Amino acid sequence: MKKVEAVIKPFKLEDVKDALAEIGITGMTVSEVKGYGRQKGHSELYRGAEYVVDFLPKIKMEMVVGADMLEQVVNTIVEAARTGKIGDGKIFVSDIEKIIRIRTGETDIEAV
Amino acid sequence: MKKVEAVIKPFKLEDVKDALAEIGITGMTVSEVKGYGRQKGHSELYRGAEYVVDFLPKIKMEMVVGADMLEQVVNTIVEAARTGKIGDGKIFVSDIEKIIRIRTGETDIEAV
Amino acid sequence: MKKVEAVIKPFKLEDVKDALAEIGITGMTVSEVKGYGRQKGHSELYRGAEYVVDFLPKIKMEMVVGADMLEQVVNTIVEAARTGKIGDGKIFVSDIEKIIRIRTGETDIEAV
Amino acid sequence: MKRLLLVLLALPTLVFAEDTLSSGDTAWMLVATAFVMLMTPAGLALFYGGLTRSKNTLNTIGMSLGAYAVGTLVWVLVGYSIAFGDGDIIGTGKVLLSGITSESLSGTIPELLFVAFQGTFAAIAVAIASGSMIERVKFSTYMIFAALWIVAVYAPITHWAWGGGETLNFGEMDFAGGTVVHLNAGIAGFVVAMILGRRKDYGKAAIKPFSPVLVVLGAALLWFGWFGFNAGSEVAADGVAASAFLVTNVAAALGVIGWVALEWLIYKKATLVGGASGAVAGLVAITPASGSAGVEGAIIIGFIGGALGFWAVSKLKHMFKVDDSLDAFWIHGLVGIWGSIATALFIADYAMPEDYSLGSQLVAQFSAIGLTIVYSAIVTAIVFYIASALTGGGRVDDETESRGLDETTHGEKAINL
Amino acid sequence: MKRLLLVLLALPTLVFAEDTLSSGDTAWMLVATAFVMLMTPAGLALFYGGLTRSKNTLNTIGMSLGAYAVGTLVWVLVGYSIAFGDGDIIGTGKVLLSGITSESLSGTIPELLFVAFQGTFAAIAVAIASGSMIERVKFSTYMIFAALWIVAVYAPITHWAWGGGETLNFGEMDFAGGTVVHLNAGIAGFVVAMILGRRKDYGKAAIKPFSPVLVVLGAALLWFGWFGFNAGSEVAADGVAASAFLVTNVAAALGVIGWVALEWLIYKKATLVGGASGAVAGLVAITPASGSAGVEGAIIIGFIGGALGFWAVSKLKHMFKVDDSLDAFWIHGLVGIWGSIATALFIADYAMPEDYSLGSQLVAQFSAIGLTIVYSAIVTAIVFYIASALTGGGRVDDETESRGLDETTHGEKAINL
Amino acid sequence: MKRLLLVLLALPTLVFAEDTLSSGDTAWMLVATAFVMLMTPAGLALFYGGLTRSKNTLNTIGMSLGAYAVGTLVWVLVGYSIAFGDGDIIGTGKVLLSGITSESLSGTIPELLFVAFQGTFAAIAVAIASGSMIERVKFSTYMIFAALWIVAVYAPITHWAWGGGETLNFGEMDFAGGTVVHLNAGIAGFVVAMILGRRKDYGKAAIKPFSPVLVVLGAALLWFGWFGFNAGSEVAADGVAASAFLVTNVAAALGVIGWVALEWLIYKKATLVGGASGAVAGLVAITPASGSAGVEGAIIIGFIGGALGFWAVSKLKHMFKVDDSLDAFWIHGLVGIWGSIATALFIADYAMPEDYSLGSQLVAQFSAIGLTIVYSAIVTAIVFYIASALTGGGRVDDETESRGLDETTHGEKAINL
Ligand SMILES: Nc1ncnc2c1ncn2[C@@H]1O[C@H](COP(=O)(O)OP(=O)(O)O)[C@@H](O)[C@H]1O
Ligand SMILES: Nc1ncnc2c1ncn2[C@@H]1O[C@H](COP(=O)(O)OP(=O)(O)O)[C@@H](O)[C@H]1O
Ligand SMILES: Nc1ncnc2c1ncn2[C@@H]1O[C@H](COP(=O)(O)OP(=O)(O)O)[C@@H](O)[C@H]1O
Repeated sequence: MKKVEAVIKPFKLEDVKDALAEIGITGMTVSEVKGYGRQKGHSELYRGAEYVVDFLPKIKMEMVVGADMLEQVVNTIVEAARTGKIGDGKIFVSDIEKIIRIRTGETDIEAV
Repeated sequence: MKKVEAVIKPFKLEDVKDALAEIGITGMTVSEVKGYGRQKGHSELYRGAEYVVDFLPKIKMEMVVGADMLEQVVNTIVEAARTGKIGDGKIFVSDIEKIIRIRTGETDIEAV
Repeated sequence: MKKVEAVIKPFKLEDVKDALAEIGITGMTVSEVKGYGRQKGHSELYRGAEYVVDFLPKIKMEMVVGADMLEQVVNTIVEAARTGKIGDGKIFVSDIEKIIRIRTGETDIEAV
Repeated sequence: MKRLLLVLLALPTLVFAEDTLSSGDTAWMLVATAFVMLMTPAGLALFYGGLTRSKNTLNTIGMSLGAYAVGTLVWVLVGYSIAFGDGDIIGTGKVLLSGITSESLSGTIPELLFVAFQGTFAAIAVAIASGSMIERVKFSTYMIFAALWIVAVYAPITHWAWGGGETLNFGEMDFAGGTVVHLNAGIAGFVVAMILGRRKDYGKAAIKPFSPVLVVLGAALLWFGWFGFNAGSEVAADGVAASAFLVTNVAAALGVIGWVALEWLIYKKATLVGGASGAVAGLVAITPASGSAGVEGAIIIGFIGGALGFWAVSKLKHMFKVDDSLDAFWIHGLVGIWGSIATALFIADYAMPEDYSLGSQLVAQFSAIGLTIVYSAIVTAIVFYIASALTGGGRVDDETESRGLDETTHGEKAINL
Repeated sequence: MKRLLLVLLALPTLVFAEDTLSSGDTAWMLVATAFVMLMTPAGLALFYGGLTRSKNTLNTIGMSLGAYAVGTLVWVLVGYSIAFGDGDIIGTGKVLLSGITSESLSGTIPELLFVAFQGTFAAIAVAIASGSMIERVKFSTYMIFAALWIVAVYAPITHWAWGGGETLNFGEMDFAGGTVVHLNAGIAGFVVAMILGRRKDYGKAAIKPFSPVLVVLGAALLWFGWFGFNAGSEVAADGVAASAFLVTNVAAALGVIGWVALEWLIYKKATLVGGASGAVAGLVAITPASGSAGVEGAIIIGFIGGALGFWAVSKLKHMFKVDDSLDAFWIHGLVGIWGSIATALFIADYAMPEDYSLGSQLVAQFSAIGLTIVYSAIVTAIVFYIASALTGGGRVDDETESRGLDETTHGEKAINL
Repeated sequence: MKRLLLVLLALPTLVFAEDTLSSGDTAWMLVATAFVMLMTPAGLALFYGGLTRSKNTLNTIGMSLGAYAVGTLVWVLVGYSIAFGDGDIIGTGKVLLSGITSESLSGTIPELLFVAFQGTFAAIAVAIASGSMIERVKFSTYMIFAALWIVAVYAPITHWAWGGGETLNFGEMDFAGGTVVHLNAGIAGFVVAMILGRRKDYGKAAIKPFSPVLVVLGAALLWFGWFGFNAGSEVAADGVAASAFLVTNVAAALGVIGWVALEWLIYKKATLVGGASGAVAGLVAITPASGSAGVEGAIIIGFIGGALGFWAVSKLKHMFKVDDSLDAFWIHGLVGIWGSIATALFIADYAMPEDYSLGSQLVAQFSAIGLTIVYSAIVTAIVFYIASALTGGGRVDDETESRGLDETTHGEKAINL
């Protein structure tokens, strides 16, 4: 099984989730993160002082999928999350050794 | 060394932490995440309009443990986090190549 | 490619980020987490009742780097994040199979 | 001798009202003015700001704060003169409060205080209208609009209703501004919402309010301030003010009950946003009637006000395509119409004029409603087009809309944890 | 001639009080009523809402808002008649304010205003009691309880103390409701907390307040409103009102100091929740004494009020098994008893009645305390059982309790970032 | 006969002011006092608390709450006696309000009310100064400082300006405390900021305010309370109070406009923090002039006040090395000086004294400014060193500073989600 981590722009979350649902991915875990990259932050003001916010709000999606689904999942995310502008984010793929579903104790591919 | 990631129900955090402490696991990192899965969200109201919240609050626990402890850790979490109802969450296990303790520079198993 | 996850003290974030920027690491994803470890939490009061907060605020930095950069990155973080006091945090290294830059579709080392 | 004196002291203040300052009335009106002031940069700001998505909360609050600042300036410059100067169709002669000194009286209170009191009404009217435009109107456009609108829409309508104009005064009973303020503002909001078009994700994305805590706090402050609004409209601390106070309180309470009761029946949920909105709806409904309704009237007016508000935003609204974002029209406009009608229907025995005719009173109410709708709709549109033109278009670009105006226009975030 | 007149004007208003409306007194009472109103849906709502865990913050706020809405309705329907109608054990004759017009006076102010003023007391009393029940009582049960409690518990006790009843009036000095409102509410809360049982995780989980910021803001608004509560209880803008205002302020300040000083000594922490709670404790303590205590008395009453509150919730409370969640009993009930005793002990020279006997006054204070405890405890229990029965049990199910009532009952979240 | 009486009633209250209580004036002053009270534990607490980083928000709020509590105590103990007792350089004879009863009058209002009113000024002055010290001053040091400062700095300066002292009264026009309260507090804050030194990360880390929502709410409550501050300083409900009310409102509005307009020109952003700060700057500027300026004056005074505030904190401040964290000096001190000068420059026709000489008035203004700066600077420093010595150093250790005082000193967090 593979773990796909995608860092995307916050307002793309709904689109990506819907696109993944269409290809049958219904399990995922999402968190709010801050990203630092080529995309430059915006400036904020504090009582007449301007400062640059270099961490930008991003959404990290994590989902573990069977190896067979990997390519489809990655492509789906890329398509749904792309705006073509800098800061669209990245996808990281890594290996997962084992999955356990807490409720049932099922493991591995049945637990996805 | 293995990394154990567990996505659990928020109100189970204390129980799981205590159970892990009993088997000697005292290092872990926890974050607030939102989960999407079989468990359906609840509906919220906004001025007379009902909408479904499909991301549910979950807690993600991450801990890196020696390979020898892996099974015990997983079993402990499953036991402590289980309610038997849908949405209990999942555990993912993956490989960690290296650990460094920042304070001392110790590495690997001593650093756990 | 390698994924470096560092759990550090929140007030060290700026220093670590700057130190990494100096060695050319400009992509990273940061999140607010709570840590549980040897460092003991502080106590909070609630209307005359004292309770111990055992989860402490920490920052988790995640960055994926080429394998060649790994050592330098780890050393840089250790140096910049160390205070010498308990609770300085840890660094975990794991393997990443694949990276995709969403904007361009570039993969792997070009996508870092 | 003693007797005589006491009788004298008890004489109705009416007779000599023009001659003497009453410290009691002045005390009350100082406070009432402060109360109404609080409604805009605190009450409405939090009520609206709490209802908005977190990425636009500050922008929404800024519109209320800005409306109060700009409205106050415009009011002393020309607004008061138009509204309360001499003249039939339009008032004149008091630009920059010319001729008014600290000795000038308006009834038993200083005229400068009356100026301040009425100014708070102008400001809140245009702030109410902002609720229909949020999350997409340009901040600069809105600020210019606010200034123009008070001059061109609010001040003339006030003049006709309360300022001494005769030709366009139909004898409507509007004690504290149900038509002048609420219906007027509701119409203005609706018209601008139509011109602006809907938010890009309206009806698609789930819109989560930043914080119902702020919504309730805002509503509580509005309720508090509304005592100044309604009981202050008596411009004296007397039995009518007391009656207005009581019925205002009762109608607000019933507005809460009306809204939440229906919500509970239909959705099995009792929301705080609903309770707060119901309070506002009840308050809007009682506003024109507050000087004349009794407690039974207040119960009915408030309950129906709350229930109508709920029905309007949960059902009726969806039959229209207009994105009246925070429901300024439905809660202030529609419920304001109900209030105006109810004013003619529910009059306390003790407030009933001797020669009262329900029929002709209803005609008067509808005439004023009609005039307000037509005039406000047309002139609001004109004024908004001018404001848009002056600021290079009245709507923000798509990226700004999706990132939110707090970050883009104000460079700030509602909360930094 | 001039002299004569001035003497006349300076005559105490008492003599002719029944005959004449005073615009000064009316102005003050309009404001005082608004101040007390603000205490419930804003002051107490935020104070309690901020102390609650985030998953129940809105529910807690909703109980205050709902109590105010329902309380206002019940008060004008029957509460006022029971409390201030004619009769010895119970008042009658003023259902739906029958017979009261905008001309009716109550002393020097319109009776309708007195109705409104007293109504705000009824509402806050039952809202205070909600603090003992939060995080587990059903919202619907509480709302029905609130209505019944005002009728069956609050209105009769008020009648005995202030409404003209004689048989059950023991001559207690209770200027602004230390016994009538605070002790009464504290007892009611405690009894319901006993009936409901403890929260499942009470004493186990760390209970973090949603936000001490809201707690302080709530306390500040309570303090502000309390000027209306205490100085308003004089029902006139005079020297006694001024004295009540001053001692209220001093006692609140000393409450803060008393609580935080002890906390600092014992825990080496000075919490904001403690400071805010101390202010409330000081205010509770001075309430019955506010018409008679002088500044030295206020310093002692407030300081001990704050210190006692701290000691009660941090030590004494844990000797009982009752989960009085937000300490309504400890802060309003216990400290309220202290206030009643202190009222007899600390009387300013200028307020000291000529024939004052400390002994018999203490008997009067304890008699009223005793009656209130017994009556309130018994009838509260009865009334709560009725409310439970009408709503299919008074406590939410376990899942609702662990997920929180905001999500389950209200379908909302306190804050959406 | 009737005529005669009416003439009598209309006579200016001045003549017999010492003899008679006016219920109207008393009503207004009861409220004005409550309004000013609200400014400290609510208005300023939120304004400052919202501007602070989240890890120190509660500490900042605690300083306002604590200042109010301690200030109130110290005021009734000795502050009032020093400020308003008999004597030239220093007042005496009213320790613990000795000799004052509920019958004592101060003009047309009870003296006890005057005590309470003036006490709220003392408390807010020292709370304003706290803004310069936040995020590093020890809480205990500050609390002791607050008590000492009111006694040694605030009360004497008040005595010279308003309390009857003659030698050090230069005839400055300072209607409501521009110099006494704002300049004084600004200087005090600046001096302590210098003594404390800068925050470790000042100028390095991006300082994000906890919440602009709270900042605006705090400013709105300050604005509201300032009506009591300024119009209450007339100590009567009359035409001058009305004029003070109106110009206060106008200047605050123009302060918003002045600050935001400049910000928009320079940064193309219109911040809420800026709008709120502008309101405060406008209010500070009008304070000394509020009894004499007319509406045109208020427009100019407020606009320049806002613009000056912006320029001071965004440009001028950076030429100094002092970490005046929340700009107490720049907004209250510098803008306060502007207000004092402007008071002499902009006098409404109707308020212009017959024998007015601008030159000698300016001398009077500058003399009072100079005295206040010198005296406040020196004695504040002394007093702060004493407070530091008593608490083992006035600054927290480095770890406390970096973790924040909320966690370390108070054991609490501003918000627990
Ligand atoms: N090497 C990396 N490791 C971890 N996260 C990264 C890395 N590079 C980029 N990111 C994440 O991806 C986001 C987008 O990257 P950025 O360089 O701004 O734009 P783009 O994806 O268009 O190249 C960043 O904000 C950060 O969260
Ligand atoms: N494939 C997955 N990858 C990542 N997270 C998952 C995945 N499937 C489930 N989760 C997480 O586990 C939580 C529980 O899953 P759910 O399907 O709701 O119930 P159950 O665990 O009982 O099957 C989800 O809310 C989500 O956070
Ligand atoms: N085994 C582990 N797995 C995951 N996170 C850990 C582990 N051990 C420690 N951590 C994280 O590192 C932080 C610091 O660890 P701690 O034991 O307190 O101090 P130190 O790093 O000085 O040994 C913890 O708060 C926790 O977030």
